[in-house]
Amino acid sequence: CGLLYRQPIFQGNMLEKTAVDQLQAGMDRQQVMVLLGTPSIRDPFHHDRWDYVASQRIGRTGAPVVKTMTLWFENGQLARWEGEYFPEQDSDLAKNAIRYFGPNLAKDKDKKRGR
Amino acid sequence: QTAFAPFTVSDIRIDGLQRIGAGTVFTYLPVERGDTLDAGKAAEAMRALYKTGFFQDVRLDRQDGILVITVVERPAINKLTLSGNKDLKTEDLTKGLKDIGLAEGETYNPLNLDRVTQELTRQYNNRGKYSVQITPSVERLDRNRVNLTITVKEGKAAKIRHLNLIGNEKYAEEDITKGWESHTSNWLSWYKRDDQYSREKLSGDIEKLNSWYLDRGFVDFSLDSTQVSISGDRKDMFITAGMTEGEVYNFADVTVSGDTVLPKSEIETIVGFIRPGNVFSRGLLELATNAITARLSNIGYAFARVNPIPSIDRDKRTVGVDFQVQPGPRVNVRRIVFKGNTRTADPVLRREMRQFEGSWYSQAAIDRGKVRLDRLGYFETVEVESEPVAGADDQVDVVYTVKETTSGSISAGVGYSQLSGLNLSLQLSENNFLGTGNRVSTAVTRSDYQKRYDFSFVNPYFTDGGLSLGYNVWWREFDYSSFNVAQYSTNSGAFQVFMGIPLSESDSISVMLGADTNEILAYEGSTPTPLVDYIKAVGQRTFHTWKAQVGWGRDTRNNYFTPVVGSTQNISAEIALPGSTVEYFKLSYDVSKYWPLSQALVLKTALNLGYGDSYGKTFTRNICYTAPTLVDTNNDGVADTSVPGPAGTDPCLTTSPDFKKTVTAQGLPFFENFYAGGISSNGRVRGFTDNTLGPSWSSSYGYKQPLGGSMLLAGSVEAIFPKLFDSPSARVSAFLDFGNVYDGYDNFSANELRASAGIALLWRSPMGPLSISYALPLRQKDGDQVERLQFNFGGQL
Amino acid sequence: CASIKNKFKDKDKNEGLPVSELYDRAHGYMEKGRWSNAGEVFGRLIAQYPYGPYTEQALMEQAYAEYKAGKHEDAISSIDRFIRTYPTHRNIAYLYYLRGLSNMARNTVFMARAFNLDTSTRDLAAPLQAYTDFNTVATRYPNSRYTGDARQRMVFLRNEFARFELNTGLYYLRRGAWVSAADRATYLLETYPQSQYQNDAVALLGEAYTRMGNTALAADARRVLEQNDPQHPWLAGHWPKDPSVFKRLNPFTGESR
Amino acid sequence: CSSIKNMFGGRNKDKSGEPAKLVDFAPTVTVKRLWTASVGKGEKHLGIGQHPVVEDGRVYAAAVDGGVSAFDLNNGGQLWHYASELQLSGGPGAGSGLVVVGGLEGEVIALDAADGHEKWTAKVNNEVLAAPVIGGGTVFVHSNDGRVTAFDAETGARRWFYSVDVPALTVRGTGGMTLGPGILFVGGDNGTLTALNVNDGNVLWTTPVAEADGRSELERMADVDGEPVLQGTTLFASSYKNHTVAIDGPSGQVMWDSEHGGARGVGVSNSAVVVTDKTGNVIGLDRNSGGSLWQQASLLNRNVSAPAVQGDYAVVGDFDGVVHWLRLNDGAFAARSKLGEAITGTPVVSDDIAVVQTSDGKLAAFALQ
Repeated sequence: CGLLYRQPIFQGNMLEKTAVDQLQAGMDRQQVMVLLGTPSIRDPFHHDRWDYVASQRIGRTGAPVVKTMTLWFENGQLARWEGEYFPEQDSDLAKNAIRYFGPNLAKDKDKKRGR
Repeated sequence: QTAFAPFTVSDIRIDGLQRIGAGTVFTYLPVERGDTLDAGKAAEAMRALYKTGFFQDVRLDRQDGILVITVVERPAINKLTLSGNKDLKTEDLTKGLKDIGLAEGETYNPLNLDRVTQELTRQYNNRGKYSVQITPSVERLDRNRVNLTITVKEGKAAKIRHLNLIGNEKYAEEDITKGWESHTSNWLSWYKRDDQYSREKLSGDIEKLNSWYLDRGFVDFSLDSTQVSISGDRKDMFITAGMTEGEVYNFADVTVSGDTVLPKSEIETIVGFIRPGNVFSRGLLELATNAITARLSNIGYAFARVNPIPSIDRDKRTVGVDFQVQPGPRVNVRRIVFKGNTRTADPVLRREMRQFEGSWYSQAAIDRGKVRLDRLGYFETVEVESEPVAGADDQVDVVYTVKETTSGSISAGVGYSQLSGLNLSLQLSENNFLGTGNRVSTAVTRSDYQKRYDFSFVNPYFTDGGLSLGYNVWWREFDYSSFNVAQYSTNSGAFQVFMGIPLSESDSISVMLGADTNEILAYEGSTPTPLVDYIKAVGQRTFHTWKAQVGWGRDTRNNYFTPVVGSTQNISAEIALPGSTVEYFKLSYDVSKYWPLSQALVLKTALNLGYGDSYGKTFTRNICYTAPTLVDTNNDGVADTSVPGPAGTDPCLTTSPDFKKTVTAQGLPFFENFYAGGISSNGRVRGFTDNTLGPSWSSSYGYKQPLGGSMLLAGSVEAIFPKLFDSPSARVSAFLDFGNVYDGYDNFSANELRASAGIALLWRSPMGPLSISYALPLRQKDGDQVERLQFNFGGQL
Repeated sequence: CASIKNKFKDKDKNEGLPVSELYDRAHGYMEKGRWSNAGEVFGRLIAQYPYGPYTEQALMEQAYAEYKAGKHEDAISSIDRFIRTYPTHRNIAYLYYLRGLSNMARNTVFMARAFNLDTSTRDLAAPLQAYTDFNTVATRYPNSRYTGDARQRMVFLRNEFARFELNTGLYYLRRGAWVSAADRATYLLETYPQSQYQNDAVALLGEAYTRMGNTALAADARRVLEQNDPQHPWLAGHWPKDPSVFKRLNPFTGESR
Repeated sequence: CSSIKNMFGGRNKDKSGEPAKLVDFAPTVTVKRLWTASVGKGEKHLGIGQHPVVEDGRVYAAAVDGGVSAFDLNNGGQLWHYASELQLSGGPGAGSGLVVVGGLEGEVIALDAADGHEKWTAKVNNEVLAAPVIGGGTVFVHSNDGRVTAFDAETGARRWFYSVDVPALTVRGTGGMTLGPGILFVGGDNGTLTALNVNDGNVLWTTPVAEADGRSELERMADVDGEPVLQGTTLFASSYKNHTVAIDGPSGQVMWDSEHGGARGVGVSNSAVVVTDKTGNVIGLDRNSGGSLWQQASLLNRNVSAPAVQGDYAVVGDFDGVVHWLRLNDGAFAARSKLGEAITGTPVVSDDIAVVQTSDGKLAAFALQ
């Protein structure tokens, strides 16, 4: 029933168009990592395949929306990549963060947080 | 130690060993048979053996080819006694000494003793006790053992006699030092100890002085000298601080630079509250930088840093600020780890999380997780840290460290009294039963006048999404209830099922369905006549009710036991469904809000309303009755036996000869009335005995019995002082309670409201929450039963 | 009230006795199962006779007595002191083994067995420490007579850690956080290979991929599972089963599902 | 149970800090109290050790709450009174027709010695506790942050300043100063004695009175708070770290040093140097060699002030407001007189009259028969 509150669930990486556009075949794993960050799924049985999966489930009804961007490597070099990813949505995510999760707690001076 | 020529070691012999085994020495010795031993290696061997800490003296000799090591073992400590220490507890000290290596059975190393004396002096000096004398003494025993005694003469703590700020033209010294921790002796110092000098307190105060001026525009404020001096006899402290205030500066234009990730205009709106022209303030700058870092850390930039670069214009006395944003990498959370939950199961904590593993870092979600754990009431403290993952600069593990505490109450009692004979009672309520997060409470009480069996169970996470389901069932037999409520006894039982549906992070709906039966035994002489008439009007003693209840609740408090901010609200409607013996409904609304006025004061305002009425038919009945007459059967002149009169005429009409009166039953049934007064009823007015406020009925011999009422209005304003006790499990507050119950809203009159004021202590004891209050009635009418000191164990807060 | 305390336990009844008598008294307590008294008397023996044949034996038995008396922290500190003083003692392996036992029993919930609570879902700090202790016994003293039992306990502990990972993964699967579930399964396969829950982890991985719509990886996971455990219920489609409604409404069933 | 014990236990005063009872003795000299006067409310427990100054037959005294007054040395008649709400804690110092006093908020006020009218005022940026020194047309003020500032005596314009570095923890009070021929000798809170050229404040020499070493801040305290005493070309100064030195004025060479001493200063006679240490012992040293002659130990823990020399007696005051006279040759008690509140300032002796100021602003002058 649509009444029950379902907390928003965000999963996986958020890729940026500018970064994905800079992908070129032949890059090694380290260069891809610097560009896109650590992939969320590294299947233990496929060492030459990285899946940048991202999923979002917001609101009270509906299944999560999943978008996967898969990269294949051949002997250590990026061979091909395909898939889709969520478009840039940083600003409205930032706006809604407080609505989803409530206000940030005051940072207490002595404890460094986030580091 | 002779500097001998290098030689090959054919064998090694060790003399002087007592406690330490030869094997032990060999493991630490860097020399083996067959090595060539030169001066360098010999020195290295000496150092290694000294490093073990076992030996007082080590000597290497050579007897043609054999390396002879003579050692003198250090004595072992037989007994270690500490005396004269008041400020530092003996347990903490012994533990501290153990870490340094001074414990019974350890080897005694004079260096450690000297280190300990110095460490203790430093700790006492830090507490302002400058005239402390610590004298360690070593007593030699046989078998190479020693007894250690450390005598401490603490002396009095140095008192701050004089605190003088020089150069503060624009602000008076009293205003500046109001929030300081170090003060000159004042009437509160015996308790607050704020006139005791300590270096940390003073450095904290100096920091406050800096931000006092920097928050008011004094960009050039400089603290020239802070002078701490002590009197010759080390009893008095004198603190002077010289400063130059400089001029007040205003803000010039505010710009944002660097990679702001979000559109620059958004960031500029965040810092919009700093408008050119208002007075410069470092506090505002911090607020702005925190706001930006918080916004960025909510979308994955956990290591975002913002540095405000000021550009000061001396002659126009303005400060332009450029916020330079360095977002750092977008970070993912790899794993969420819980520490310290030795009793609570992992899913109970994990289901409160709003941040998920393998997803981008959101500071708001992580903070929400901490608040939700605080609100469970299972933990005294919850700390959250994010630790970078080795080898991946864009991944962190989020670690929640919790400190578990009692999350329920247990009380058992066996007693005997003439009034109630043998009485046995067991009450257990546990919000985190066996660490599974389920709320279980059961109560068994048996005595002559009362039997009670309750059991209730709630699983707050029946579904993983947070839908809670629970049931409770009870059977009670009351004979002349002892809650100083009206004199009647009841046998009642109920079975209820309830479900809670979350609507949002803080709102939820609760639905309850239940059936209960309530048999009431009223006694003509002692039970108040309105009650007897009510039962007579209804015509039967047992009341069967099918009950349904719907409620809406909102709870935004930041902590379960000691909230400082947020509020709780509940509206609920309870209906006795058609087909019940009496069809009635009860509406209730309660709200309590916490206003954090300052670090040391939180105001709590609470209001509690209740109203009930019946919606079914009104019962009327005529009563025909002839009183029994007293007859002298054994004609000894005394009328000793009563002969019941004839049965009432049926159907009894107002015109029947033995008609007495017509009785009606309407409105809320009396056993569902609201009560007010005391500490544990739903209309809390402390200072009056429980449940005694509102309408009452006195029997012929004048014993007043409260009836409760179908309308309740109660509220309180409470000033809470979180800082008075430094432990999170105790809380002191001063309160003003008011309230009363009325029979229906037309009898409501404001000046019937009772009021009281007093102080209350809430203590989370290992056995359960205990609240004690001492209150003086402010508005009371004669006949009110006053009870100044009251306490309530295990109840709701 | 310190003085009252002294009246009952007269402090110095263990002072000044010959070492053998003290040792026999402590040993007497051990036979009678009065562990904390035994531990105390051993303590006094060590303090009064800091060296000699009795002392080494007393230190070891003190640790054992404290372990049996449930004072796990004291036992561990006695063991550490022994290891520091006699690092090459012949039955040092026993000490490390005892240290593992104390760590394993350290903070089990009071009625854990009575309600078969799943200790793997509580704070794993102490069991992890126990694992390292048993590992020391198994690697450094391979032919000591405790190595066999130490290895078995290591396997048991590893399965506990693996079950914790699996349960947490299942929890995330139910919540619809499929990436979290897949990560937990991968972590289990990489950190605890050949654990009892190896196949369950592969099944969890496959289920997460299926729900994620990643058919390629799901098919590969299914193929791997078919080779390793053809009868696994996931292959037939009825795994993972949600906890029964009865279990969720009855507080006394414990939760080791 | 231990906490209950603490609550009651705290009451028993630990005996170590108990001030010694006064021992009775046969007085060997009779003391005549010439006059007493009041200067105001005095310093109470601000721990300044404020004392008057005597300049050609007049006693000038200031009190933290009571302004500045001038009295005739012999009959104590009040010559003039300068009222002020300021908390005048430093001095006064007198010389070349001026009386200069310093305040707790860094004020410096110069008054005309004749009739006490205000000539000029100036400001330093910390408390002035030590008495200003006037000489050679310049007024020298040593403020609590260790800075010595020189003002022109006529106009109060600032000429130069020199900063003595001050350790984190010091004994209450600022280093006293004395004028030599063209040289200003300044005691420092860091245990040193510095000689400054009067005209431009350049440092001629700096000699440590006591080494400021030790493990804790407390052990490193070595303040030289009392005014150094110049006799001929030798300078005598003493430090809190139980150390007294005689220094050759022009060169700064240490002639002798002794293991006894105290922060509040020295009393020098033609043959002896008298000091009080921090526990209250009064010690007499030989003036030429520094060897200790005698020690008067029955004033223990009575917070004894620094001694002054009156004839062949040493005068000290204590926490109970009692003035003691000790014989210079053997340190025995010679006379005693109860005055009133605690005496923390060093008595001032001129033409064989000793003037003592108590911490509640009472002045008294004594002469010996």
